[in-house]
Amino acid sequence: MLEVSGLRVSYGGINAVKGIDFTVRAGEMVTLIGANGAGKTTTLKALTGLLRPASGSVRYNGEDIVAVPVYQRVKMGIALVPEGRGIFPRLTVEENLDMGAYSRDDSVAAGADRDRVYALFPRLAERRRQTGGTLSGGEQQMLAIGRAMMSRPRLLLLDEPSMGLAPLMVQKIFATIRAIAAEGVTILLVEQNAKLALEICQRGYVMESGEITLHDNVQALLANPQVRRAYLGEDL
Amino acid sequence: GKEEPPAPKAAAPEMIVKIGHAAPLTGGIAHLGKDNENGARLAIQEANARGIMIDGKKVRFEMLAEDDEEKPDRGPIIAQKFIDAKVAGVVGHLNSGVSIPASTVYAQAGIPMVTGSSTNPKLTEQGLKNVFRTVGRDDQQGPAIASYLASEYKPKLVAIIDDATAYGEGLGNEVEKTLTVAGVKVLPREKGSKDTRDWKAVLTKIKGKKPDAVFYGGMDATAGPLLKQGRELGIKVVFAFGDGACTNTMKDLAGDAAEGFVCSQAGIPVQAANPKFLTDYKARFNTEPIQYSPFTYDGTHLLIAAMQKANSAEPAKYLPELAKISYDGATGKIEFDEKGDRKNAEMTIFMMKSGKIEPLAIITGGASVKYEDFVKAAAAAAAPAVAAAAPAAPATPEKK
Amino acid sequence: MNISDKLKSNPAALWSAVVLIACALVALPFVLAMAGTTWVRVTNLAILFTLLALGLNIVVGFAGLLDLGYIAFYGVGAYTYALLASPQFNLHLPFWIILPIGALTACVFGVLLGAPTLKLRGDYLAIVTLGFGEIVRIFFNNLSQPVNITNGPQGISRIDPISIGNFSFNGSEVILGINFSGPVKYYYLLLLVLIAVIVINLRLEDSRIGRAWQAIREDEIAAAAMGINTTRIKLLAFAMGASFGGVAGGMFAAMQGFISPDSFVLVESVMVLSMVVLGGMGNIWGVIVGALLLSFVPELLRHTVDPLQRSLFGRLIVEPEVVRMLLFGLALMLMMLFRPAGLWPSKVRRRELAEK
Amino acid sequence: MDTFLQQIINGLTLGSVYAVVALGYTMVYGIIQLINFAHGEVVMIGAMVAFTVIGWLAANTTLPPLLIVLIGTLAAIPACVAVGYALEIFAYRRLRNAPRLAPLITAIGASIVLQQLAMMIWSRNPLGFPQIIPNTVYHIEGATITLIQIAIIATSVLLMAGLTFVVYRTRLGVAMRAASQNAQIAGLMGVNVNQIIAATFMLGAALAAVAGVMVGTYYGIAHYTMGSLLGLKAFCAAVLGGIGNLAGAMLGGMLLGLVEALGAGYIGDLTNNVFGSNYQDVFAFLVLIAVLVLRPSGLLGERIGERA
Amino acid sequence: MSALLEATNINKRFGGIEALSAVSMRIERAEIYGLIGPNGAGKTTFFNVLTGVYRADGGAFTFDGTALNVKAPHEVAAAGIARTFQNIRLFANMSALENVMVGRHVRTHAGIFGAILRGAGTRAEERAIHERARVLLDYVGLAARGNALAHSLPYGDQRRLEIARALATAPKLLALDEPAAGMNATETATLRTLLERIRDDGTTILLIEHDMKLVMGLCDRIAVLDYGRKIAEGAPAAVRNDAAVIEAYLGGELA
Ligand SMILES: Nc1ncnc2c1ncn2[C@@H]1O[C@H](COP(=O)(O)OP(=O)(O)OP(=O)(O)O)[C@@H](O)[C@H]1O
Ligand SMILES: Nc1ncnc2c1ncn2[C@@H]1O[C@H](COP(=O)(O)OP(=O)(O)OP(=O)(O)O)[C@@H](O)[C@H]1O
Ligand SMILES: [Mg+2]
Ligand SMILES: [Mg+2]
Repeated sequence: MLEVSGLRVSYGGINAVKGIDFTVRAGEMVTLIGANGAGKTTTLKALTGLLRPASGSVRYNGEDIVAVPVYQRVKMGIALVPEGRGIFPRLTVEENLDMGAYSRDDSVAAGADRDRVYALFPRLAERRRQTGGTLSGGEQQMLAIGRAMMSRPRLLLLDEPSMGLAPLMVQKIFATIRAIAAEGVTILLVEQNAKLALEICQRGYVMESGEITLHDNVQALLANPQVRRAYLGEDL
Repeated sequence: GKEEPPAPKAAAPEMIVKIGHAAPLTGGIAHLGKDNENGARLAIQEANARGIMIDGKKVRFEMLAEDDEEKPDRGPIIAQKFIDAKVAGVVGHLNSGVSIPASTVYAQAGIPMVTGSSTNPKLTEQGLKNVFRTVGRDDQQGPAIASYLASEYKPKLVAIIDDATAYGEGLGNEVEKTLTVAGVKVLPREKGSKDTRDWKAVLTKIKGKKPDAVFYGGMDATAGPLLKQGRELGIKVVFAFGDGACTNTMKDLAGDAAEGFVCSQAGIPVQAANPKFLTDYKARFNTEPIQYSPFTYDGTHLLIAAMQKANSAEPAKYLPELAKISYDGATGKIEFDEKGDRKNAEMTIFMMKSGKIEPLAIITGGASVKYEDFVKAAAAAAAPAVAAAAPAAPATPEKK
Repeated sequence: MNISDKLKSNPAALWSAVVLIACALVALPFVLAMAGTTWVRVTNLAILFTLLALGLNIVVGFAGLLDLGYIAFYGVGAYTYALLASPQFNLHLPFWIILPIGALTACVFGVLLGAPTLKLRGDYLAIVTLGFGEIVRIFFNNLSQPVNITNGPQGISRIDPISIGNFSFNGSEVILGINFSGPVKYYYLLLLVLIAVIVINLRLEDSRIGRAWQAIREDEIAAAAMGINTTRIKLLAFAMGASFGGVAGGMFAAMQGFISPDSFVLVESVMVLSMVVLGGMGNIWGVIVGALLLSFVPELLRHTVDPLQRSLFGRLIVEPEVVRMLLFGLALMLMMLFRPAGLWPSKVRRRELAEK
Repeated sequence: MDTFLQQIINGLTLGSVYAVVALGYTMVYGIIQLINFAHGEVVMIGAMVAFTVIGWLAANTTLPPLLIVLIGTLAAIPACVAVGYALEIFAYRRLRNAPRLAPLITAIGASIVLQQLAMMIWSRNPLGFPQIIPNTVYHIEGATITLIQIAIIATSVLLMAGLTFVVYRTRLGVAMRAASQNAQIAGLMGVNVNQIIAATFMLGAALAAVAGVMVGTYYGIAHYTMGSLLGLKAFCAAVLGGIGNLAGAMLGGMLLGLVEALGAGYIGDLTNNVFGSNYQDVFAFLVLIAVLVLRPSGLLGERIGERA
Repeated sequence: MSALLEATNINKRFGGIEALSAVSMRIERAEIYGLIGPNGAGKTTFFNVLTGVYRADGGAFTFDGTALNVKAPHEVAAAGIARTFQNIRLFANMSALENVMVGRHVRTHAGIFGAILRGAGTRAEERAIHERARVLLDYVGLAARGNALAHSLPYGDQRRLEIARALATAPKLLALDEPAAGMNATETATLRTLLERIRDDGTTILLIEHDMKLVMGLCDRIAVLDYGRKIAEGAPAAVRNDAAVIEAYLGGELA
């Protein structure tokens, strides 16, 4: 579904992503883990078009989308839950969700999807008239995920969805991600909580200072001593 | 502009004499600035066409036109620019606020300046020997229109409004003084600004006080809306204006409401003095003169005439001639008093009649002559001999 | 690494550069006078505006407070000078007494403006400062009634020139066989003041206070959490900026000999702000470049548009003032479009932009 | 009492004019936090185009006056929309991510250019706006109100209602608001941000055109510098109401209009003529400052829940 | 010796939302005190009230033996409480070093005249600020990044920089709002070492965190908020097994 090759992204002079290759097959759950500043966010931004790659190709369903503007990629089925959530602070919770469905033309079905989001996150239903900016951190994260779901994505990119969430909520959100995947949505998950990520995904890539250094199925990665030391915090 | 390559020499030795003109050419009153400039330009063109000889040389006059942007701090800079370019004299500036700081710079260089539109008395009260004006001072014009109002309309209560500029306020003050002396009550002053378009609030307040006449010191661009709105509010009394709003544009701006207002202009009306100016101006610039162009036109001719008299274009040499000149211009006879102000500046009172301002009366030295009589007298004298029509009367109703 | 960094690492080069620049600055008025004394006057006015721009830079560039009424302080300084050294009240105090009084008065006005506006952010602050500027101007314009203080729109004339003992800055004078015209003398005086102001600015920027300004500009809540008294530090910025404006205003009144409210209108505030932004907000050298540029470009256009048209087309196609204004407007746009952080941005802005 | 009523009518009319111009500011500001300082100039262009069209029609046809004014307005709208679009493309688009004050300078530059172009096209002179609408005066309780005044007040209320509908009830509106808060994320939602911003500029410019016609017909004058002061006052009105907020622009405009009218009408009497109508703007600004000091984001401005 | 911070019956409402109701707690000197609870429980609000960003609707704080009459946030910093922010609030366009130098503001004195005249005292103080900032950068492990702009640092580094900046104010109480958010397990472990070191150097820490492994391993005592109320308080072991806490916050997973 997604084939990335030779992707290179830089900020001014700094190369943040230095020519990486990876693929995500339809229906798969893939995680991308790596230390702070490894370039994970940068990679996701390049996939959604928020950053223009210096070189390399991004093929989505066989089509090179590097030149496709951000807003059209949504219509193609790519959605991102951005790092830092990116809530519209002065839109209400409900309007935020509706923005998620902006690229869709079916308002009735969108309404149903909104109810689904509320069912998933009752806290959001309680706060539906409150503006996004006044939500607590965790509430915002729920909103961001809910909003991304509203576009009925086929490829969902998540950038650290567990950040700032209470343990109970983390479990809930990971369960939700799994449920979303079960509906056939392809998932690329960037996560600092490597243990959790590796537990729910099928394959994983490890990124280090702009390069992909490891790639395997999750069982192998979980067993890899290097991964355990660097990302799972285990003293071996 | 910089020195230009000299034109190909004619048979007689040629001399180039530069005359500067400065006025705002951009901004809110750019149209008046351009009008002033056109006046000066026309005069220079005429002089060149006439082929004037000075000191045995054929003179080609050249005009340097500058935009002073109405900004006081541009005044000295432009003055210096003219001085650097070795101008023989300057016509300008338009605004008193710019003329005053510029005048001291001209004075230091000994270059004469003649303004055709700075009416603030202060300009000539500085004691500078090089400053002249062809236009009346606020304290001449104000009394004229005020005494006309007082004698013709016999108001008991007059409202005065001004645009809070040096010109508008100055004129308003003079009108107020004269009216008060004449025993007319004056309402507390109301003010707008030179950009005010909405006068309704002020007019409503005035309406509540039921004055018998309204005077406004300001330019036509603000006076037009003021008049229009006054009539809309149902104020039926006479509106009077100074020269700033004594234009035909008032008809365009105020529509039917313009009918019947009175206003004053310094000098005698161009159609009386010099209809040729009107036609030439129109022919040359394809537009009607707006306001002060006859005064800058005269100012320019004055400089040239003084040079001819002195047979020199050296400022130091012709300045004394300028000071004691007597000249029949488009705006009547021009002589300067010791301050550089125009002596016995005639004032003409106009009224808007079916879309045109028509002269009603000429006022000199406090006496008012009906326009028809004045024209008759002038025709009889076969020249606009104003001095005859109204012998210099020292008892002017000026400030107490 | 840019030139200034290189110079810093080489003291000998630095000093020779300083000496070179100093000589150039001393010789400048005479060079300019060859092209016309008007250029000296233009330069003097440009220096005045540079002073203003540097003052405003403290408020806008350092502390990040948008001020659209800055010219009011210039006005306060100018009127203070005019009232204390003119026939208006028949006071003729010497300038070294008046300038500090002017600076102090402006400073008080700065605090007066600052105090109620501290809670406001961004454009709300801009509007309040704009209003303040207008209020001050309206008072200048109307305080001729009921008691005549400012002489209203008529302005105050015959203001004393600056003089030290018998040495007046007005009029020409021959010293050591060289003819110093009035504008040239003022040039040197202005240059001295400018240098002092630059030094003060440089020191302020690189100080505890300067860092605090920068911090509140970046994030006021975080700055407060770090123990910065944001109220005080903002007021300090307003006060400092205003004082510079006051000094510049005093000098203006003395040089000009006549002031009226027309010199302190909103457009002038906007102009000074443009100088700051166009040059490079927050960077002292950038601000100076901006001020000089916006002072000189219109004058250069004034001197070139007319002859250029004549030499190109043989006559005037479009009136020179129209072309001048058009070009000026376009220049503002283009300079900003191609150097959005200003012509010579501060380090911070440069870095900010590199990332985009 | 008729004087007071009259002052209210005066204030409301003036306020309506401010409000329509302020709506244009608020729209644009709302979406890209940019003071479109050239907006006043767009109003001026609107007035000028209408001046030309109305003048020509009045002289050369026998259409009924109201129709002529309508056609004039309809002609001014596309002209202003084009100018608004051009401003966005040439003056602002490149500066979307630039330091905040950069577009302020391009806006000033653009104003100068627009003014000069208008001066070249329509001359330096103040132009008498063709006064073809019979200025019927109605009397209520001793106060007067003209047909044009009624039309101005009604139009501005309608425009605000229409805009409110667009912004809060349509897809375009939500997209506008979303883009205003976080353009990047709005893009991620499928919003073509450039298009939305351009649309906002054009909408604002269309309002400016209407405002231009209003001002022209009401005051009977058009001049190439007429936009600056009007724009400034309207911007103050927008801020007073809470910039970015449509009802705020309306309220701010009305309030400013009323304050100016009542200020001019009553300061003199209240202060025993120590201060007069010359302090009307001081009074207006003091009210503005007082409001902002008490409510730092304007009367109806959204308090951005600044969370720490 | 009395407790370092004592909060009594703190109340805060936002419109209809009771963000804090009658929250009381005592934080002893040189301990690490954890504040946990579900999202939206009011933890950050407690910080905001404590540091003067918001005004409490009721209740009182006693800090270091005296009543904390918070008038403005900067006074809180001066009193000895420094904080970090949940959504990182660095001075984004200043370098890392400058960020920390700003932290020294509250403990230094040079004023406007000092800055202009630049006397010996001012220069010495400036040097000291510089010196201390370098030491602190080194302390949090950012010695090499001193010249980098704050916003270009990776997330984890930004968090550490915030801590260094807070430490520069020489606080008695360091209040950290989710410092480990966005860090992976290994980085969190490093952070833990840093926090322990800070505590051992005598600074009390109030810690909001959702990383249970960190909280349980690090804190001496923990309070749990839910819907603005304190539902539990005590040693990690006790809190972790509290039924109400499990129900509201921890869920099935135990770290
Ligand atoms: N706006 C920027 N300007 C300059 N450099 C940047 C910018 N944003 C990120 N970087 C740099 O690019 C590199 C990759 O950053 P990125 O945010 O992609 O990392 P990440 O893997 O998502 O890290 P984290 O886990 O902290 O989110 C880092 O070294 C970072 O410092
Ligand atoms: N400024 C505000 N206006 C309105 N409501 C607010 C405001 N600040 C916080 N709230 C509300 O108060 C409640 C507590 O918020 P707070 O940020 O303190 O939660 P928290 O415990 O820090 O949560 P998290 O762990 O998700 O950060 C939330 O429901 C939030 O929506
Ligand atoms: Mg990241
Ligand atoms: Mg929180």
